[in-house]
Amino acid sequence: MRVEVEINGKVRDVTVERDRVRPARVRISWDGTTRDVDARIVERDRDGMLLSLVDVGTAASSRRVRCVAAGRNGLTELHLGDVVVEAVINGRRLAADSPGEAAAGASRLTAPMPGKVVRVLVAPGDQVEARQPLVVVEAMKMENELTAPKAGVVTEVPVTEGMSVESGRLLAAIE
Amino acid sequence: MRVEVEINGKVRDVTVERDRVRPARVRISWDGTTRDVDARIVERDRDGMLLSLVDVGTAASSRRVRCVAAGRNGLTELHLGDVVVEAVINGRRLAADSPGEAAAGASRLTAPMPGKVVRVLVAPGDQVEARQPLVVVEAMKMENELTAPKAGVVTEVPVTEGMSVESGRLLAAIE
Amino acid sequence: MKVLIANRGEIAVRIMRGCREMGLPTVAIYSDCDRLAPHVRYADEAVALVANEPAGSYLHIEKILAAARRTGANAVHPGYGFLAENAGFAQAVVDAGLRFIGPPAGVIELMGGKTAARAAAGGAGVPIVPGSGGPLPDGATDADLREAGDAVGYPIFVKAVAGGGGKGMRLVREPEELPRAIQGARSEAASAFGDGDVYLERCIERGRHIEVQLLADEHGTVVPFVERECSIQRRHQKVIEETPSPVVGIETRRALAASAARLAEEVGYTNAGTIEFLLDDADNFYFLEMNTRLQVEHPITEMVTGIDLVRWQLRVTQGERLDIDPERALAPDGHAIECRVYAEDPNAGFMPCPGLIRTHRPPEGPGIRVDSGVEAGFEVPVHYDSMVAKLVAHAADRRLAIDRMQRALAEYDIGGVPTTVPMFRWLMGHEDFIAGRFDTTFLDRVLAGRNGGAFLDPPDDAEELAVMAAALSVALGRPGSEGVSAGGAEASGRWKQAARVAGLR
Amino acid sequence: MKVLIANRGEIAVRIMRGCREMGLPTVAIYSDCDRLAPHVRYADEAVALVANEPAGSYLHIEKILAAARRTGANAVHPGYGFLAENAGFAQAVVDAGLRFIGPPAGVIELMGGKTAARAAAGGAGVPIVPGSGGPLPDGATDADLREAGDAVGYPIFVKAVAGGGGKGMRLVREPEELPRAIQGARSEAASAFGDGDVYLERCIERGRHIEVQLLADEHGTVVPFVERECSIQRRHQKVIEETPSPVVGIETRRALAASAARLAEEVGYTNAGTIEFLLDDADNFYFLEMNTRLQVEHPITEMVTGIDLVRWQLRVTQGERLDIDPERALAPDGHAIECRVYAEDPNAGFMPCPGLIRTHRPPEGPGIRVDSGVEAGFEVPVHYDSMVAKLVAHAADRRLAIDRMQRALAEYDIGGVPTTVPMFRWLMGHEDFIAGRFDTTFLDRVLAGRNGGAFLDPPDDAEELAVMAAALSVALGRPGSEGVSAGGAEASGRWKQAARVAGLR
Repeated sequence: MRVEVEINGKVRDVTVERDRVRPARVRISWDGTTRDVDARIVERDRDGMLLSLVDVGTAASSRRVRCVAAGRNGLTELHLGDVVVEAVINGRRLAADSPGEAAAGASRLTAPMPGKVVRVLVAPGDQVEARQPLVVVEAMKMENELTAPKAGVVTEVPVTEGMSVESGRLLAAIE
Repeated sequence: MRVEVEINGKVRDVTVERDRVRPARVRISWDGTTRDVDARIVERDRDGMLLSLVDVGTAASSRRVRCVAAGRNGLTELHLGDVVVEAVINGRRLAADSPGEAAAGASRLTAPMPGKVVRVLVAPGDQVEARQPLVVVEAMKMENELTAPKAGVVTEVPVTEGMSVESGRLLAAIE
Repeated sequence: MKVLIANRGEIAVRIMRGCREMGLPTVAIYSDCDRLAPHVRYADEAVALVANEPAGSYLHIEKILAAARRTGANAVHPGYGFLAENAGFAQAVVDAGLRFIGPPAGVIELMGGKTAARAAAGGAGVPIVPGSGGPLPDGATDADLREAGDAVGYPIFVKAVAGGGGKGMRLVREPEELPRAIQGARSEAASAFGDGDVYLERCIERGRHIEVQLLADEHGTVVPFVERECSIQRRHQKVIEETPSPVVGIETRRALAASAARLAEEVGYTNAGTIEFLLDDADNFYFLEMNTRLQVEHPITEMVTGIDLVRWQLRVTQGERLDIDPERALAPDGHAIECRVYAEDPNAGFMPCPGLIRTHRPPEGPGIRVDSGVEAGFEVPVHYDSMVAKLVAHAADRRLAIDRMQRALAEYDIGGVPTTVPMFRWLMGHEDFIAGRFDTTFLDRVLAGRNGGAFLDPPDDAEELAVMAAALSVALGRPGSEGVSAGGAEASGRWKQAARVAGLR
Repeated sequence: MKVLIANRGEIAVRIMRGCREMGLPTVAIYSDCDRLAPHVRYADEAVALVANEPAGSYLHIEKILAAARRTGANAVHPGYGFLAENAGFAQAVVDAGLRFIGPPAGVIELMGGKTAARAAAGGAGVPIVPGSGGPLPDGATDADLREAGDAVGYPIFVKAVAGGGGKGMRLVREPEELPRAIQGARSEAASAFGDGDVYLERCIERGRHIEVQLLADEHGTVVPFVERECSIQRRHQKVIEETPSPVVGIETRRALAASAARLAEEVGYTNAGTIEFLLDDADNFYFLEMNTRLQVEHPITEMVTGIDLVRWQLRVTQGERLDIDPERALAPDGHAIECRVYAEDPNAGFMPCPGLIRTHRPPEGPGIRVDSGVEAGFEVPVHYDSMVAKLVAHAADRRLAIDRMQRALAEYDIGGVPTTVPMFRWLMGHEDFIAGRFDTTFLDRVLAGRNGGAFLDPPDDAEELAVMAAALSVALGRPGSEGVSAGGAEASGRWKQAARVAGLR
């Protein structure tokens, strides 16, 4: 079986061959690398699966990977212990969410949850850097700084201090 | 919705009505008893579900019930904390496993797991009581006394001390 | 005694565990979005509050008292947060003929007022931060002001009496700068608040937040405990607590404990409470405030002293006498550290992340205690605090407790929402944390210095492993591999990030 | 040091936790049926043994050494059971140039032989059960025999030297019965074993199984710990352990500890080990045997002393010196109880129940430690011991520890296989257990007296609740409600039971 895996912007053409006698044993090859692995699904849920991989080639490394089919960026998330790697599998990615989008065109900052605007830090016309705080929203007992998704010029700030906002409400737009 | 529930040999005709506005609120009635309950599925797995029931009528009792669709006797198991109650729902029961079977006709005692016969305590022709130990099998580091499923006369003991037995192997038969 | 727990989450479950160990029946209350929360199932009885916003649910005194009436509960435990320090609630509970598991309403009222509490502390001979005591006289000469400044000691904060939000405030390090700073503060305060009065207060630099847990019964016995160190804070919110403090010696410990006990006796305190102090780098400590309730971080004290604080709250409420050995309460056995695990994205400015907990397997094994308020299948609501669990490690000394915490953090398998676990793993490896070199500004400073990088380096074989796992998730038959749900798309917009490899957990 | 753990289940995970806290890499080995066991995922590396039966897997010395060679592990921890007390394995590990985490092979060999161990104990001045010391002379007169009997003390066991399985054994309570009993035993022994030699040994009635954990380094330091009480046994297998013993006072504790340390010094013991004693009701104790390894019940000692035994095993193996305060090791902080949770059906003669663990949510909260060897999705194999987890409760005293254990047992949510949890709940409420009135025969006696009833009474509303839940499981849309799987039918035949309401858990 061939699977196209894109990680960190690099696409690999990966071949997975199952051993006919021991189906849990697979040979995985890509870009001149070959690994023989005993691969098992420990458990499945509707979002993905927990894999246990034991290298049965030269190494003997034992790894636990939780695969989440549709992660927070609409990509497949691979949880390697505490570290998460995101992958595009067979070119599948949610178009609206391609990472390229944040870098070009208009960007909208919306409220991630219901809350109260406690500070507005910019005004239309301001030049802002990526990650610069624009609005502070109090929610879940915390003051949360919401930051610019990209560098640019603020075109709209349709909220004022003290205003209650629903989830998804536009807080600021940048061009 | 009407459901036939048999518990402890007694069949009840149970009516479940869902509130149209609040679908988690149900009225359950049987044999002159009526209960208004907020009933939720906390989680499901392929074997059943975990229910959370809060009485919203006169009482306020909060109960957690794990329902296992096909329990060890082929019946529906209802785990109420540590206590398990078995139910036959809508007459569904695995015929081969009806509890009545143990009380009548020939009974076969088989090895529940692979092991080694360490003692044979009866011989063909012996009169035995229900629950009387017949054979001792060593398995999983333990000596396990396997007992008569019912009272009767031993007709067959096709194992000897020291013999290895596979799971399901006949150890004794009683008539 | 039948106990209604007027709270939710991990603390509600913690209190119910204490009740169950004493054979006391429990009543839970729950908001709509908490219907599937573990505390509802843990209780013997549960009453819906039919609302979500705190004002209509866990802060709604009438609904809570009605729930007690309906179930016949005759005692109310407020937990922490919500109504725990609301004197009106404590009084309403007593007026309804029920027992309030906490101090008398009058004591909550007294210690809730900053100036009254400070006055009570002063009256009990507990050190408070030195200051001019009242507004500086209007016509004071520069020499008068310098004299007042010398009496307080430098560095000094000039603060507007009517102040707030940093306006009308000046930090002064050198005596010669004082008169000009006072002048500036006066005019700023006058224009901001219409009141130019200012006063002086010593600025405690590199201060550590040190607090003393205490228990008090209704027969006059007060038992103070070994201090807790709570200086690891993010925006004034504690995120890691430990006991004992790495910098408090036995003499300071006894002095802290004696001060706390004196204050508690002075105000007629009963039940569990905590007195918070600021400790400077010369081992001077100053009263900050009193929390008239159980605290989030009470488990670390339980672990090093073996004393069950919730059980004692329940016993003291029933009129029992404290029979704790006071020396035991001051002699920690080993060291305990607590990490507050929040559903927050540490890589996105610690934004709270409500959402469905898909996997929850807390760590176990030697020296680990978990007090969690969630299970897999529960959705962290948007309406309350985002803490999902407290993870506590206990070991023979601080170094071993840190190693144990690292091990437990690595074991913690929580999926569905990002949590602060990666930040804790990073912090447990930070040389200043390990050395115990920190004050209350430490965490905000080091976080600000990180510039948004991932908290954890990916393992060496991360990319290779990810390639294999991604391919296998298809080859082994991934459910839903043919269609990514729309829910994923919706959620993702909130957390858009350029970084593709990140310690999100 | 890179550590291969030559074991499986909870103890393998426990040891790996200790290694991880010290930063030591770990290697797991696994049989075919253990491929999905948690210990395989916990380790950094894992090597398949390609077999299931112990002889071909966890007992196969060559395969284990090959796994160490393949992974570059330079130390081997044997855990308990399997090869832990196999002197040949310990020697083979050392011969392969690796460190064996345990005592020297020679000491394992010495203490593994009953008579040699008994002789060593006698040599170290440790009490052994009084007896005639050797076979009684053939031509002894009745008067000679009565004199020998008086020297041993009554009640007396007459035992065949070549004996076993109770043959050639007599219990004698009165001196006048002794000669006839010896005559009977001689003839029975002669016909059973071809050897009529018999000897006398005092019968210790109402004996309690008391044991002393110890640690010993390679520099001559031996530290004995506060005793463990392990008298709650089913067919000579411990099921509940606690520390301290409810009947051992401080003087007996010191005497036990001194005896254990003397014996360990006498035989040149190193690493962790345990000396088991029988304690009679007059506080006399007698050497039983020594376990030259870590024990199942080590966590209770860790909980009351705060000392990490596995960490010390690893440190001692690296040549480090024990720097434990010996007084601390003998002064328990509170009380700890362990329940060994087995996948067994307590309502069907404690038959082991291999099978798929479908749900596994262990208890948490104050004073609870869980060391488990399973997760949901793992199938308890038929090939090994059926223990799935150890549940430990720690509290300020024994009564509180029992209450806490009850609470934790009620919280334990384990589904798919029946377990011994209901029996523990029943036992924690048994008045003799609560009073500490028991000996090694207690559990078998009270179990035999139960006549197979359910361990737990159903709650008052059980039937009503069951009716509602059964109906709701259909009405709320039960998956699979239209077809009961064949797997269910197969499995059910094994555990057929007439009882329809039963505390199976």
